[in-house]
Amino acid sequence: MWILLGITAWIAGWALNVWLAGRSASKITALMVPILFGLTLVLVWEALVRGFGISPVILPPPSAIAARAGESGMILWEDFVQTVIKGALSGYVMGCAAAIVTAIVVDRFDFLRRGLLPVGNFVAALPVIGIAPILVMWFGFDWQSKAAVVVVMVFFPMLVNTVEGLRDTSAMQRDLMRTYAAGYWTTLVKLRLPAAMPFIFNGLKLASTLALIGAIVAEFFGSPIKGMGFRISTSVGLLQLDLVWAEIVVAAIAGSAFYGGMALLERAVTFWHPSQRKGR
Amino acid sequence: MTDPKPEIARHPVIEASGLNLTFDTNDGPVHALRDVNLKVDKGDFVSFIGPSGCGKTTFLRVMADLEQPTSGSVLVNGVTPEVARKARAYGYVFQAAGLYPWRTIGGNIRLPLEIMGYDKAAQAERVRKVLELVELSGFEKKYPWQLSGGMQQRASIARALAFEADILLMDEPFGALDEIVRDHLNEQLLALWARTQKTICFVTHSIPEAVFLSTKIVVMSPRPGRITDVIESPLPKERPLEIRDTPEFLEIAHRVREGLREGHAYD
Amino acid sequence: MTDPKPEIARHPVIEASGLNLTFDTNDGPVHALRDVNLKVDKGDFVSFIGPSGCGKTTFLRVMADLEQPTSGSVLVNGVTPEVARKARAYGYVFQAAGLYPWRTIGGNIRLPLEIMGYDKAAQAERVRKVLELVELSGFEKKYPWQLSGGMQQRASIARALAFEADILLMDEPFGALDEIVRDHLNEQLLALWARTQKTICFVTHSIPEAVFLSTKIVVMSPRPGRITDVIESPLPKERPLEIRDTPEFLEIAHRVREGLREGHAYD
Amino acid sequence: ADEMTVQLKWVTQAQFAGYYVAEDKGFYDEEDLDVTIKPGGPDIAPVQVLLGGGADVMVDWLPSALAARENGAPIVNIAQPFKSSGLMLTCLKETGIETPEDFSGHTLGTWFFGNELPLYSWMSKLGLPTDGSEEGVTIQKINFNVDPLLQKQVDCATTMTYNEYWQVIDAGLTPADLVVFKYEDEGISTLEDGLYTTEENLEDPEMVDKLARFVRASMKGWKYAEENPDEAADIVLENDETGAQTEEHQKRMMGEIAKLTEGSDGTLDPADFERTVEVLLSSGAEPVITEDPGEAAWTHEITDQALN
Amino acid sequence: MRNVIPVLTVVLAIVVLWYGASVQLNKQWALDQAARQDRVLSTAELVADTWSQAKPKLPAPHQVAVELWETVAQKAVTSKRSLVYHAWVTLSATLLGFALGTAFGFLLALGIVYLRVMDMSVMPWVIASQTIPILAVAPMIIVVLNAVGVSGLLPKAMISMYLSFFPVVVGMVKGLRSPSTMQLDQMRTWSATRRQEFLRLRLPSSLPYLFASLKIAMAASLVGAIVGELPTGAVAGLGARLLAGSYYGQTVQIWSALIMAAAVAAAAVGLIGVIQRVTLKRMGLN
Ligand SMILES: Nc1ncnc2c1ncn2[C@@H]1O[C@H](COP(=O)(O)OP(=O)(O)OP(=O)(O)O)[C@@H](O)[C@H]1O
Ligand SMILES: Nc1ncnc2c1ncn2[C@@H]1O[C@H](COP(=O)(O)OP(=O)(O)OP(=O)(O)O)[C@@H](O)[C@H]1O
Ligand SMILES: Cc1ncc(C[n+]2csc(CCO)c2C)c(N)n1
Ligand SMILES: [Mg+2]
Ligand SMILES: [Mg+2]
Repeated sequence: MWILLGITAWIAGWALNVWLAGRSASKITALMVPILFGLTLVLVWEALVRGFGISPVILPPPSAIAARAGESGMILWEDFVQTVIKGALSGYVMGCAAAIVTAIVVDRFDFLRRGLLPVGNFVAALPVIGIAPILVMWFGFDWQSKAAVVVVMVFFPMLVNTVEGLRDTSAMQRDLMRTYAAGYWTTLVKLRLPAAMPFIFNGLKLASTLALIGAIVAEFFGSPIKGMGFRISTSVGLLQLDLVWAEIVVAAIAGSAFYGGMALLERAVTFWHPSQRKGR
Repeated sequence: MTDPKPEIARHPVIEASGLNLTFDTNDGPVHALRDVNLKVDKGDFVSFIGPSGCGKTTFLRVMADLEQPTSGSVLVNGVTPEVARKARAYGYVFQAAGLYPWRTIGGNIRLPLEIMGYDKAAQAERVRKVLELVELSGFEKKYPWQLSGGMQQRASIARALAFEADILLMDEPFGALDEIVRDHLNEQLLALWARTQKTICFVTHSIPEAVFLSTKIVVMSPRPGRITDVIESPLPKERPLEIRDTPEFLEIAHRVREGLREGHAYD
Repeated sequence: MTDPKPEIARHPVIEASGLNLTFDTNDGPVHALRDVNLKVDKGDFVSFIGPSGCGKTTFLRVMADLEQPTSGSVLVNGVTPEVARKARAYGYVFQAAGLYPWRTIGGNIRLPLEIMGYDKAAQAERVRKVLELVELSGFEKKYPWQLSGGMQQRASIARALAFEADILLMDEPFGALDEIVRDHLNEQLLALWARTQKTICFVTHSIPEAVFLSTKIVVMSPRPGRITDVIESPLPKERPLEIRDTPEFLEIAHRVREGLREGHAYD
Repeated sequence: ADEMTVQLKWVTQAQFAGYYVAEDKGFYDEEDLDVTIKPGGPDIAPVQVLLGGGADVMVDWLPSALAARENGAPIVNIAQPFKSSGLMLTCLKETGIETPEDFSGHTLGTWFFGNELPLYSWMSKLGLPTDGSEEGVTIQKINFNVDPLLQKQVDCATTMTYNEYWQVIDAGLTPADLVVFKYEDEGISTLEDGLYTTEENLEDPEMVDKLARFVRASMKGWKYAEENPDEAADIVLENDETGAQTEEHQKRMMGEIAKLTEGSDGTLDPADFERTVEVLLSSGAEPVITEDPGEAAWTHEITDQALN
Repeated sequence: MRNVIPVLTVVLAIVVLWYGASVQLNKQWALDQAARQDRVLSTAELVADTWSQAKPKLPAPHQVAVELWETVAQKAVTSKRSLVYHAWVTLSATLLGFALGTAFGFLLALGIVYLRVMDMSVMPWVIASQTIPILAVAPMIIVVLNAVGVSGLLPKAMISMYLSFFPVVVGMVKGLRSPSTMQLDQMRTWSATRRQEFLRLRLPSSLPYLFASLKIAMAASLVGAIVGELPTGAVAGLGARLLAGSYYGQTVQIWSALIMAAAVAAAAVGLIGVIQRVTLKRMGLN
């Protein structure tokens, strides 16, 4: 019965979306379609869990997760502050700033670029789950070690993007600066940094999801007795899967919002870039 | 410039002697410039014409210190191009408009003024003036992509005119424009040149344009890039559009065309 | 095409009547084409000339079913552009060369042939022939970036000629070429046209080019984009380059220039 | 032979010697069982594996088993090979801790997943707040190793008599540098390594029979291991896939384990069960169980059948 | 090759910093131990001690090198104590997951590019999916897959796939949309079918994006395989080594597993780079 309901929900949701997408693209449909898609997914999930009688300690139904989220609002908020605000955000800011500064230095000295980028590639391939315990050992249990993990995670993607961006000026744009006898710093501020913005935002968007994951994963390897990663890892042990999923939902919402915020900022800053302009 | 000038009394504005420039590429060297000699005096309007790849752009770039000659020398106002560049002697209009997309038209024109440290009021005044000159008043707040190709070209010309450089280097500035707009801008440029006594080096593919504008026409030829002819124009400084139907005009045009044809493989 | 043709006996190749096309943009509608009427007969060589933004490209795109008119109709060989497109009636040369960088020159020319299902031998034969026509034999194996801009243009023309479409739509095909090369290609195009009896629609910014090539010159004007004049050329089909100095030629050129000037804001 | 899968609570080590010995010595074969032993780890919740159908029996600790039960997992204790608890709190002597009264102002590291509850209930018995204040203690979650203690990030850390304690010793500290508090001695011990299965399995007579045979063979394995600790350790080592275990450590561990299984024939002592529940309910912290599950959470059916 | 000297210089700088950091991080333990034994360490002794501890906070480079040498070169590759064996276990899951992820990402990108509904509905959720901490969900995925009878290599590969499909979707959507309007219009004037348009235009022009994505996907896939090893009993593989090292405080073992993981990733990514260069060269792109 429930399974049938799930299939119906899927078909109905999809059909509705096809119909909506076929209509003229307004702001509202652009927002409605993904929301409907998500709702359909949730319905199907609920139906399947109930239909197959899956134990709540393996996969709880969305209704139970929502109920739990309602009950444990305080815990979720406290964990959110610890992980997202203290850990992820501070690490994100430090990591991205450091990467941009490094990129400028690396870009200035070609020797460094050729030496650092290949080695950096290798270092970036080190899996977080290996690095996190080490950084927790070095920087202690509190948010500082989470920030450190985030710094390590976001640094390299950000560096690569910025270096790439700083090189993304056309020869003509640079020559123009030369004919004005503009110095290195003037060229940097007036030409190369603005031109690099699309790449920098690419990096910032990528880093926003990495930051959150990094902070949460780092908490698996040591944390004070609060934080989203802490809650997830300990609640699994206690089979409170509804709480685990509530935290995951918070993480996904926070991550998507973070990403979306960056995308909006990108739109505001790089409005001039062809990818941000509609039509021609 | 029909009246003879005392050549020795002052430095020529540009003096190239025995200039060679070779690019090293994977399939061997490309001789972009071979033994180029040229003298440009103050107030000259020099056009460069020649088949694609004959080194016109390269020559302009050498003058502007954007490219280093392999041998020979260029002197600008008696000093090296580098010194001249640092003294901000040039206004350069590139082959494509090359406006910065993140700045408005006004912002683009203001850019060199900011770099050169003009104060705010002077910046605004100059921007207003050059925009008027190229007939773009009212577009100051627009972004480059909101303008048609021709308008972008004009904006980039305005940018080069905004700060008063004595030497204007223009690389096919009117390439993307239709005949009427082109005629109009030709007249404007001539008027500006007559008024300000700038020295202008101008690259074009159009023979009538070259003849109409110049006091001196430099015909170039490729492989290796070299100067094959330098034609001093006998036309008066005052040039209405109708001058293009005069026999003198057609005569010079003919000579340029012949020079050009030699540079090509056909016939 | 100086001899009068029996207009009713056969379908015109292109027949636009009451054509309107409006683009909706953020700052309001842009009237790219307003009440356009035009008849093109088989074997005509039609040039479109007009200021930037007057709708030349848009008109060509409507003919090729790349853009849908807001109202009015276009018939191609008596059918809709869509049917004609599906019947592969067009060869289209775009404003920029637009070669695929991952295919050689030969591969690029072969591409439409592959799509249209020609067999291998026919493909090779046709590629050879058109390469010869645009004087690029020997460059078949080269990649686009190994060619100069002018050669790329010619390759893209060759691509449009390779499959024998009856209608050639060419959007400023010679825009980036210098005068000499341009003259040469003009002659080639005329010869091809005379030989094959194709119908050609040709956009250009050059008045002499339009007059030299066409049997019919369509002058357009912007805001809204519309046809202001259609000039039937009295020039003979046989046209040596020297025809450009004849009084008839200059006459027509003058008329085109006048028509053009009206479309501009100056004087 | 009947197939059977057992999910362990932790990685392959002498803690589970009884099962490996039973397998290696053919005790399972004797009972006509074909047993697969799945090692565990920090990211494996045996209950999930059990309910997901990945195993028929699991080894788990009673606190986490009860927590799972309260969260909707119908699991039941069917045997209890471990009589006593190996948990203890190990403190660095240099911190000045000598008796439980000295805890105030210090940081105590404990494992979570339910293991923190006995500690909380101990602290509430001692009257120490756990909010990190000066008069109270700071409870710190630590992972399953002793690095935080060695690096002095905590003053005391949870250790097992048979494993982590010896890692501290191996790292270079001597027993004289340490002070230990065994949970067993402090009256806060909870039941460790028991065998659990689902209520559904217990309704199936065939399965009950299989489980009884399994428990019988396993207990035989345990008794063999107690008597031949060195051989048992060797068997464990052979079964270690990671190649990370050392002989010295496993032999020592087997010796300690033998002390914990001593005195159990596999039958759960209801008194021990009651004590565990009481400790859990009295912890005062965020409770993992809110009510006494009563007799539904254990059964003697299997052990009774196995021991006859 | 002209990169050799800069790279070596940077590596050298890192090694020097590393040795310095080892002293800094390990000296506390050395001093404590000395204090417990009532000894006083000279600077030389201190440095020597920090570079040779059994369980250092940060092992010195040569300790890691020795461990790597012993576990890579001096053990038969089939031995459980050989790092090559463990690397292979991880690599096999990585490659399978990478293949699955690439295929899935590719299909999704196709859907997004060709179906308007998918374009509008799927992308935000693809992004949201990547904000879920995989380490938290991995055990559940493994259990659920186990419950439906999937076990062995596949569950690990699924987690690799989960991480690796994302860069492929993003890159391929961008790549498949990279042909210019003019190129698409050309195809229209020739009235090419959708299939022809895809094979002859969209696919070739997306290749540079594809390769860039594949490199990221490969690295992500390796992380996924390691994460996936933890809840499968962590019996073998580099993830298992990391974990086992962590229970027993074997920092040297952790670091050598880490370095091995990075080397495997670098090699796999390098291989894609080679394929990329060969393919693009054959296509005449650079
Ligand atoms: N950076 C470079 N590297 C190698 N060869 C170059 C470079 N720049 C120019 N060349 C070559 O030098 C020659 C002269 O080029 P240049 O750009 O000066 O020609 P041009 O006369 O300006 O042509 P056009 O009319 O097409 O602008 C050409 O053959 C060109 O291929
Ligand atoms: N897709 C579009 N959306 C909105 N406006 C458009 C679009 N395409 C063309 N236009 C507008 O329609 C008008 C006609 O454009 P079109 O490209 O046909 O001009 P054109 O005559 O070919 O000019 P050019 O000589 O520069 O090629 C212009 O004002 C242009 O801005
Ligand atoms: C709920 C819960 N889950 C896992 C463990 C981990 N664990 C099980 S046995 C053991 C001893 C290893 O020497 C350890 C660390 C635990 N204690 N409690
Ligand atoms: Mg040039
Ligand atoms: Mg056009």
